[in-house]
Amino acid sequence: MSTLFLQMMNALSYGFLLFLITCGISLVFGILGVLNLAHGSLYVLGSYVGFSIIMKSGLPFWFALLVVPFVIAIIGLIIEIILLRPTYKLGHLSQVLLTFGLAYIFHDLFSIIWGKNILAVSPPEILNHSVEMMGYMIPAYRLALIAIGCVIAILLWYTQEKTKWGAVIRAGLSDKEMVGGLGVNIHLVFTLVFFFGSLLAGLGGVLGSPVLGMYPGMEFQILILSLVVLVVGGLGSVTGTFVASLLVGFVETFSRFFVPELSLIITFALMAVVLVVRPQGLVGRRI
Amino acid sequence: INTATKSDDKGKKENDSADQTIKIGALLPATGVYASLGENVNNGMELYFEEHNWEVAGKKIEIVHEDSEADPQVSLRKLRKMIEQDKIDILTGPISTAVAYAIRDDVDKNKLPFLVSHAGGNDLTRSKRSDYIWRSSFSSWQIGHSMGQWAFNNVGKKIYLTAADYAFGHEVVEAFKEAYTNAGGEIVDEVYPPLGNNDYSSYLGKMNRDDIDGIYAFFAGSDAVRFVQQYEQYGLKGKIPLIGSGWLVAEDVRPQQGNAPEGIKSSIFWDYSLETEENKKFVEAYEKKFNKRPSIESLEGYDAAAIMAKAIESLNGDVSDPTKIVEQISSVELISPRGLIKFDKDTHHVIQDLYIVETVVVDGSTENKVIDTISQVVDPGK
Amino acid sequence: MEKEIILSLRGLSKAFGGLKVIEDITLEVKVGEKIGLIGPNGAGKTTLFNMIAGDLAPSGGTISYFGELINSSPNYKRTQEGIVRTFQKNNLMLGLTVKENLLLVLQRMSKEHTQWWKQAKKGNYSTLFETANKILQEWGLSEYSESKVQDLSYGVQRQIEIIMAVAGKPKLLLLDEPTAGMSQVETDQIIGLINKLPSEVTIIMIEHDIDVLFGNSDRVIVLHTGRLIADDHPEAVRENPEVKEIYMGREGAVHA
Amino acid sequence: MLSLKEVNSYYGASHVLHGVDLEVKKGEVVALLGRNGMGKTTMIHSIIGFVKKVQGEVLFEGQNMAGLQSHQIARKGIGIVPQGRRIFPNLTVTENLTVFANMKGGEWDLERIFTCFPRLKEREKSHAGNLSGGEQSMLSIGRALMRNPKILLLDEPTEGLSPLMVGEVMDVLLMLKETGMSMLLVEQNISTALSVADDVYIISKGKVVYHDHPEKLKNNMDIAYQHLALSS
Amino acid sequence: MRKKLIQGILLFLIMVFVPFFLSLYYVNILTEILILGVFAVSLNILVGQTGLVSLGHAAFFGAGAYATGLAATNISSNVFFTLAIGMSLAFLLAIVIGFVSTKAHGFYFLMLTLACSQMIYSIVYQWTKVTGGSNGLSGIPSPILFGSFELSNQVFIYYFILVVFTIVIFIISRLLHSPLGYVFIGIKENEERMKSIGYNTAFYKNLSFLIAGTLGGLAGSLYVIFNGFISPSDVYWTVSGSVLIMVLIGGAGTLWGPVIGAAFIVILETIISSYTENWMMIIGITFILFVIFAPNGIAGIFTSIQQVLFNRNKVEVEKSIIKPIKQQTKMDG
Ligand SMILES: Nc1ncnc2c1ncn2[C@@H]1O[C@H](COP(=O)(O)OP(=O)(O)OP(=O)(O)O)[C@@H](O)[C@H]1O
Ligand SMILES: Nc1ncnc2c1ncn2[C@@H]1O[C@H](COP(=O)(O)OP(=O)(O)OP(=O)(O)O)[C@@H](O)[C@H]1O
Ligand SMILES: [Mg+2]
Ligand SMILES: [Mg+2]
Repeated sequence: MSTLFLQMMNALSYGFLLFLITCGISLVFGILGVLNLAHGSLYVLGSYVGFSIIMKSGLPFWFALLVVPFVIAIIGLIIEIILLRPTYKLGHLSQVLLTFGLAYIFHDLFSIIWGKNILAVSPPEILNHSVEMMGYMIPAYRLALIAIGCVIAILLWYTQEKTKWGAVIRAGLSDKEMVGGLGVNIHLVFTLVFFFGSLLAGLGGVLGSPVLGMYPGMEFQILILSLVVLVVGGLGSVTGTFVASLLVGFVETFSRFFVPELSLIITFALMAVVLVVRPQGLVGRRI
Repeated sequence: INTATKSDDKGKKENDSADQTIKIGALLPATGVYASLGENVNNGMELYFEEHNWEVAGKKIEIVHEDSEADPQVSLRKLRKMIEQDKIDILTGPISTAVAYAIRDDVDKNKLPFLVSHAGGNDLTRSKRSDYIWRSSFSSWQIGHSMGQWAFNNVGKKIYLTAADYAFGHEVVEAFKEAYTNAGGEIVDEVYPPLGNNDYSSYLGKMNRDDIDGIYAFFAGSDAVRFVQQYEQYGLKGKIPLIGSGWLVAEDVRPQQGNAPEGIKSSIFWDYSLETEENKKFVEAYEKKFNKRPSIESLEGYDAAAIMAKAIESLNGDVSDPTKIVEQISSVELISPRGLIKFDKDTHHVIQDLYIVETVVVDGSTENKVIDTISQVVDPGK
Repeated sequence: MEKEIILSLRGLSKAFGGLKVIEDITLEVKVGEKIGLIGPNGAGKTTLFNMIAGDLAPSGGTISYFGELINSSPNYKRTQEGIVRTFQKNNLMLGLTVKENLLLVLQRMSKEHTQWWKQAKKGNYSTLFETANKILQEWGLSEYSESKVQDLSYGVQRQIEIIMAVAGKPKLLLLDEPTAGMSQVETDQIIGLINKLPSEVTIIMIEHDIDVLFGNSDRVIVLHTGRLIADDHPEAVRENPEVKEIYMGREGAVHA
Repeated sequence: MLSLKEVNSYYGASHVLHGVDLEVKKGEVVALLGRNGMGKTTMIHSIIGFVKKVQGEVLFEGQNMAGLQSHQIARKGIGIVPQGRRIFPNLTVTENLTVFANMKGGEWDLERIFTCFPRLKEREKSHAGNLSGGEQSMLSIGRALMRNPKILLLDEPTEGLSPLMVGEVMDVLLMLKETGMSMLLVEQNISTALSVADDVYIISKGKVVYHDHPEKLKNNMDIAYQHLALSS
Repeated sequence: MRKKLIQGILLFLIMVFVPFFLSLYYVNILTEILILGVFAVSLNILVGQTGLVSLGHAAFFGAGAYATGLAATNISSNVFFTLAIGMSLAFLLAIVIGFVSTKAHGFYFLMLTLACSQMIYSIVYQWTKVTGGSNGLSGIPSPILFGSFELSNQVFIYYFILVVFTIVIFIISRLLHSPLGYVFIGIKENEERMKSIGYNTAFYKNLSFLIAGTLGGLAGSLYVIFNGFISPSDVYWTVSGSVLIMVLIGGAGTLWGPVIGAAFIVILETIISSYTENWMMIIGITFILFVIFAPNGIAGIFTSIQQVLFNRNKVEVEKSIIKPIKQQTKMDG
C-alpha cells in the first residue's frame, strides 16, 4: 500500500515536472499554432544560463529563477520578430525547417559556450533535502515543483479562459487578416504570446535543471517529450496539457514500476492509443 | 572497373611510402550525446603526440578528425572518406560499439589497422574479431566480471541488478552476474531503465527493499548523474550499498553529483587517484595543457596514441604494410598510467589491471580512492 | 406512367446535443422533379442536405434512394451513385486551377483515377481535357481555366462550385443557395444552364432569391425550425400566409 | 469622409483596380455594383488594408491611409462586413461579438445586437462554425457593429439571408444611416441596394463605368443592366 | 515528354560512366545519395503529393533494412529475394500504420506516425536476440545477384542501386502525372471536397501510405545491401526528421526535388563536418536561409531561374500541377 503511495507521489512530481517543461510549448504551438522545434533548445538554454548564474557566478537559485526566463523570453522575442514572422504565411513546413535549423545552431552554440560535458545544477539550499512521508524519503525540491506547477497552471488557465487573449489568438489562427481588419494588431499578439512561451521555456529550464541536468542533444529529447505530452492533451488548451502531463506522469511511473521492460514504448503507445480513440487529444479543441 | 580500383589501391601504397607523414584517422563523435567522450579521447591523443612533438620514428604524425556523430551510417561514410580521400594509415576510435560493429567489415576488407580506443562490445574481440582490429580499452565483460567475486566477498550475498537498457549495459551486467553467481551470490531481481531515462524514482522504489545487501548499477553520463542523485534523494543512500562500474562515478560526472556518490564502490581500469609515477605524470601534464582533470576517456586516448607510436617506432616509421602494423601493435607492452598493459594475441584484446574504487568526500567534494586491485584480467574471448 | 421515386425520407431527424435541428421529416421526391427548398435562416435546410448527401449521420429516420436504404452509405459512395451536392460555403481545391478542379470530377467518373501508369494528358485523358474545356466554355468561364481558384473572386468561385457538381453527372442534384454572391447577370446565366440539364435530373434547390426559386421549381417545400410546414405548388406556397409571415416578411412582395 | 483618388490595386503582378475614384460623404450610403470578378471586393480590401499593393490615395477624414496596416486603419473607425462572412468558426457567437468590440462612445452592445438578431441570442454559446449560413451573416454584421465604427464597409451583407432577414438588415442600415453612419455597400441585388443608397457606382474590370444618383437608376433599371452586362 | 525521356536516358548514361572518372569514395557517396534519394522520393509521395506530413518514415526504412538483413543472414543473400522480403515487411507495416494513422489529420497524423515509428524503434532496440539491440545487425553477407555472382565490389553495388533507383524514379514520374497522382494532390488540397466529388479518400490515403511505405522499405533494403549493417539509430525519429528535411529543402511535390535534397544534405554534411566540429551550426544556417530565400526548395529555385531565362508560360503549367511548399497541410488539426 505504502509503496503505492510512494509511486503516487513520484507520479505526481514527475507529472508536474513534465507540465513545467511542456507549458511553454503548449502556449506556443498548442495555442499559437507556431510549430517551434527550437523550443527544446530554449528550454536547455534556460538551463545553461541558469547554470552559469547559479553554479558559476554563485548567485542564488531564486535570482536565476527570476532573471533567466526574461533572458530567454527576449531571445525568443528576437527570433519571433526576425525569423518566424515571414514564415506565418508560408505555413508549418517552413516553420519546421526554420526552427529545426535554429535548433541545430543552438546545439553548437551550447557546446561552444558550455562545453560537451554533462552539467547539473544544485537545488536551492532550503530545498536541498528530502522529506519523510509515510516512511519514504521524497526530495523536497520535487514537492516544491508540484506547488510551482500548480501556480503556473492556474495562472495560465485563468489568462486563457478568463481573458479575451485566448479568443483573439484562436481567431487569429483561423483568419489572421480578418483579425487585423477588426482593429487588433495580431502580429503584436503573436509576438507577445511567443514571448511568454519562451519565458515559460526559460522558467522550465531553470526549474528542471536540478532534476534533469543538461548535456548535448538534450534539447531534442525534451522536444519530443513535450510534443508527446502536448498531443496527448490535445492542442489548444493549457488544461489539456496539464491533464496530459499528469496522465503521462502516472502512466510512465506506474509502468516503470509494474512492467519496466515496456517503459521505452509506453509513452508512445499511450499517445497512439489516445489519438486513435480521440484524434484531437484528450481535451483538444478541433481547431 | 576492377582494374581501375586496383590501380587506385596501388597508388595509395606508393604515395604513402613516399610521404613523410603518418596519418591516423580519429573517428570520434564531436556532436550529440557522446560528444564529450570523443573530445576527451582526442585530448588524450593530442597530449601524447604533443609530448613527442608530433613525430614518431622521424615521421610526422597527423590526426585526421572525423565526426562520427555516434551514428553507424555516418561513421561508415566517414570511414570510407578517410580510406579513400585521406588515405589514413591507422584508424582509432570510435566510442560507440554500434559504430565499431558497423565499420568492422569495411575495415577488414580494406586491411586497415584499427586500434579501438573506446567501445566495449564483447563481440568485437570475440565473434567479430578481425586480423586488423585490436582493442586497447576494455570489454564489457572485463568491467562487469571483475567485480563479481569481490562483491560477493565484500558486499553481500544478495544483490539487485540495474543497468541502462542497451547492449553495453546488458553485457556488463551479464558478466557481473556470471561472476557473482559463480561465487555463490544471488541476484534478487533486475531492472533495466531505458537509456537516457530522466526519472528513476519508480525504479528506486522497486529497489528500496530490506532483503538485499546491495545494488549493482551500470549507468553512464547523464544517466549516472541522475541515478546517483536520486539514489540519495529517495533515501536509499546509507541504507543499501551501491556498487557498479566506474562510469557511475567517473571524473566527469562526479562534479555534477554533489556528495551523493559518497560510499559507492565501483570497478574500473584506471582512476585519477592512482598513485603511480606514470599516472602522476600523465595527470599533471593533462591538467597543465587542458586546465581540467583527465577522464578515463582521456587516458584511453593517451594510451592508444602511445600504442600506435610504439608500433610505428618498431617499424621504423614504415607503415606501408598493414599486417606488419597490427603485428607490432599486438606486441606492444607498456606501463601506462593505468598500469601494465599488453595484448592477448588470441583475442586481440587488452590485458590489464582492474581497480575497485571507493568514492569518498575530501574537503567538501568527492574523490575516488583505489581500495583493491584485480590484476591482469584477461577477456575469455568467447 | 407514374415516375419512379428517387428519394424518400421517413421520419428523418437530427439533433446536435440537445438542439433539435431537423424533426421528423417525411418526404418523397420523384425522378425529374425540380424542388425548391426554402425556410428562415437556421431552419435546417443545409442540415437536411448534409444528411441526404451523407456528410452528416441522421439521429433518426431513414433515407432511401431509388428504394434502397442508404443511411449508412458514406458520402463518396452516394456521390458515385448520383447524389451530388454543392456547398453553401465555397469548398474547392483552392491551390489548383479551375480546370484541374474540374478534371478531378471528370476523371472520377471516367474510372481512370486509379491508374497510375497512364499519363494524365494522354490517351483517354485528352478527351477529359476536351470535356473540361467544353464545360468551361459553356459556362462562360474559359478565361479562368488556368487560374488558381484561390485567386478568383468570390462570385466566380461560387460558379465553379456549381459546375463541379453539374459536371459530376448527377441524378439527384442538391444545390445549396447556388446564386448567392452572384450578380444578376451571372444568376440568369447559371439558372439558364441549370435548366438546360436533362429533364430526368432531379434537383432540390435551396435559394433565398425567391424570384429564382419560384420561377424554376415545380414544387416548393418550406422548412421551419426543422419541421416541414408546407409542400405544394409554388403559387400555393407563395400565397400561404404562414410562409409569408415567417419567411418573406413585409418586403417579400417588393422583391417579387 | 472617405475618398479614393486614382487608386490602383495589384495582387502580385496582376493589376486589378485601374485608377478608381470614389467618395463617401458623411452620413451617406454609397452602393457599389458590378458583376462577379470586377473588383468590388478588391476595392473594399484596398480601403481596409488587406490588399498589400495599393497606389493612389485612400483618404479617410482627410488623412491618407494607403500604406497603413489594417489594424491601424480599422482603429480609425472603419468597420467591415467582409464577403463570405469570415466569422471565426472556433469562437463562440458571444466571443465573436465581444472580443473585438469597441464600446467607447458607441451605441451598439451585445444586448442590442441580440435584439436585432434574436437568432444569435438563441445560439450565443455555439461555436460560430456550427451556425447556418444566414446566421453567420448576421453574426458578421453584428461583429462589425460592435466596433461602433464611423463608416461601415459592407461586402454583400445580405448574402444567404432570407427575405425577411434582408428586410430586417435593411431596416438596421436605414436606421444607422439616420444616426449619421456612412456606408459603402456592395450588393448584388440592385433593388435592395437602391432602396438605401444615396449614390451609386458601377464598376467593371476595375474601372468606374457609371456614377449617378440612384433615382436615375430606379426609374430606369435598364441603364443598370446595360452597364452591368457591358462588361461581358 | 519525349524530351524528358531523352534527358533521362542521357542522365542515366552519365551516371553509368561515373565510376570511370571518380574515385571509389565519390562512387560510395553517390550510391548513398541514390539510396536516400529513393527514401526521400518515397516520403514525398506522402508529404508533397497527398499532403500527409509524416515523421515516422524511418519505420519503413528500418523494416526493409532489418528484414533484408535478417533474410540475408539466415536464409539466402540473393538480392531479389532479400529485397522482396524487405519490401514485403515494409508493405505489411504500412498497412497497419497507415490504417491507424491516416484517420488523424495534420499535426496529429504527424505525431501518430512518430509514435508508431518510435514503437518500431523500441522493438528493434529491445529485441536483442533477433536484431542485435543497440549494437545493430552487422556482418550481413554480401548480396548475390545470380547463382554465385556476389555483389562484393562497391562499384557493382553502385550499378545495381542505380538500376533500382532509375526504375523507382521512372515509376514515380509516371505516378506524379497520372490520374492517381492528381487524386493525391486533390486530397492534399481539400480532402472533404474530394469525398464529396466521390473519392474514397480514406482508401487513397492508405494507398499513398502503402506506396510510400513500401518504397521506404526498398530504400532500407538497398541500404543494407550497400552497407552490410543496420542499427537502431537508422530507425530513430531523427532519421525521419532528416528525410523530411531532404524533401523540404529539395522541394516537396516535385519529382527531382527530394533527390536533390538528399544529395544536398549528404554532400553538405559530409564536406562541412570534415572541416569543422560546428557543422551543425552551418547546416542550421543553411536551413534558415532556405526558408527565407527559397521557400519552395531547390527545385523551386530551378523553376524560378527557368522562368526568368525561358518563356515562362510553359513552366507555369507544370508548376501549378505540382504544387511546392505552399502547404494546405493543416497542421493544427
Ligand atoms: N454542427 C452543428 N452543431 C450545432 N448546431 C448546428 C450544427 N450545424 C447546424 N447547426 C444548427 O442547426 C440549425 C440549422 O442549420 P442549417 O445550416 O441547416 O440552416 P439553414 O436552414 O441552412 O439556414 P441558412 O438559410 O441560414 O443557411 C442552425 O441553427 C445551426 O446553428
Ligand atoms: N488573391 C488574388 N490573387 C490574384 N487575383 C485576385 C485575387 N483576388 C481577386 N483577384 C482577381 O481580381 C479581380 C477582382 O476580384 P474581386 O474579388 O475584387 O471581384 P468582385 O467584384 O468582388 O467579384 P464578386 O462579385 O465575385 O465578389 C478578379 O479578376 C479576380 O480574379
Ligand atoms: Mg444553409
Ligand atoms: Mg466580391
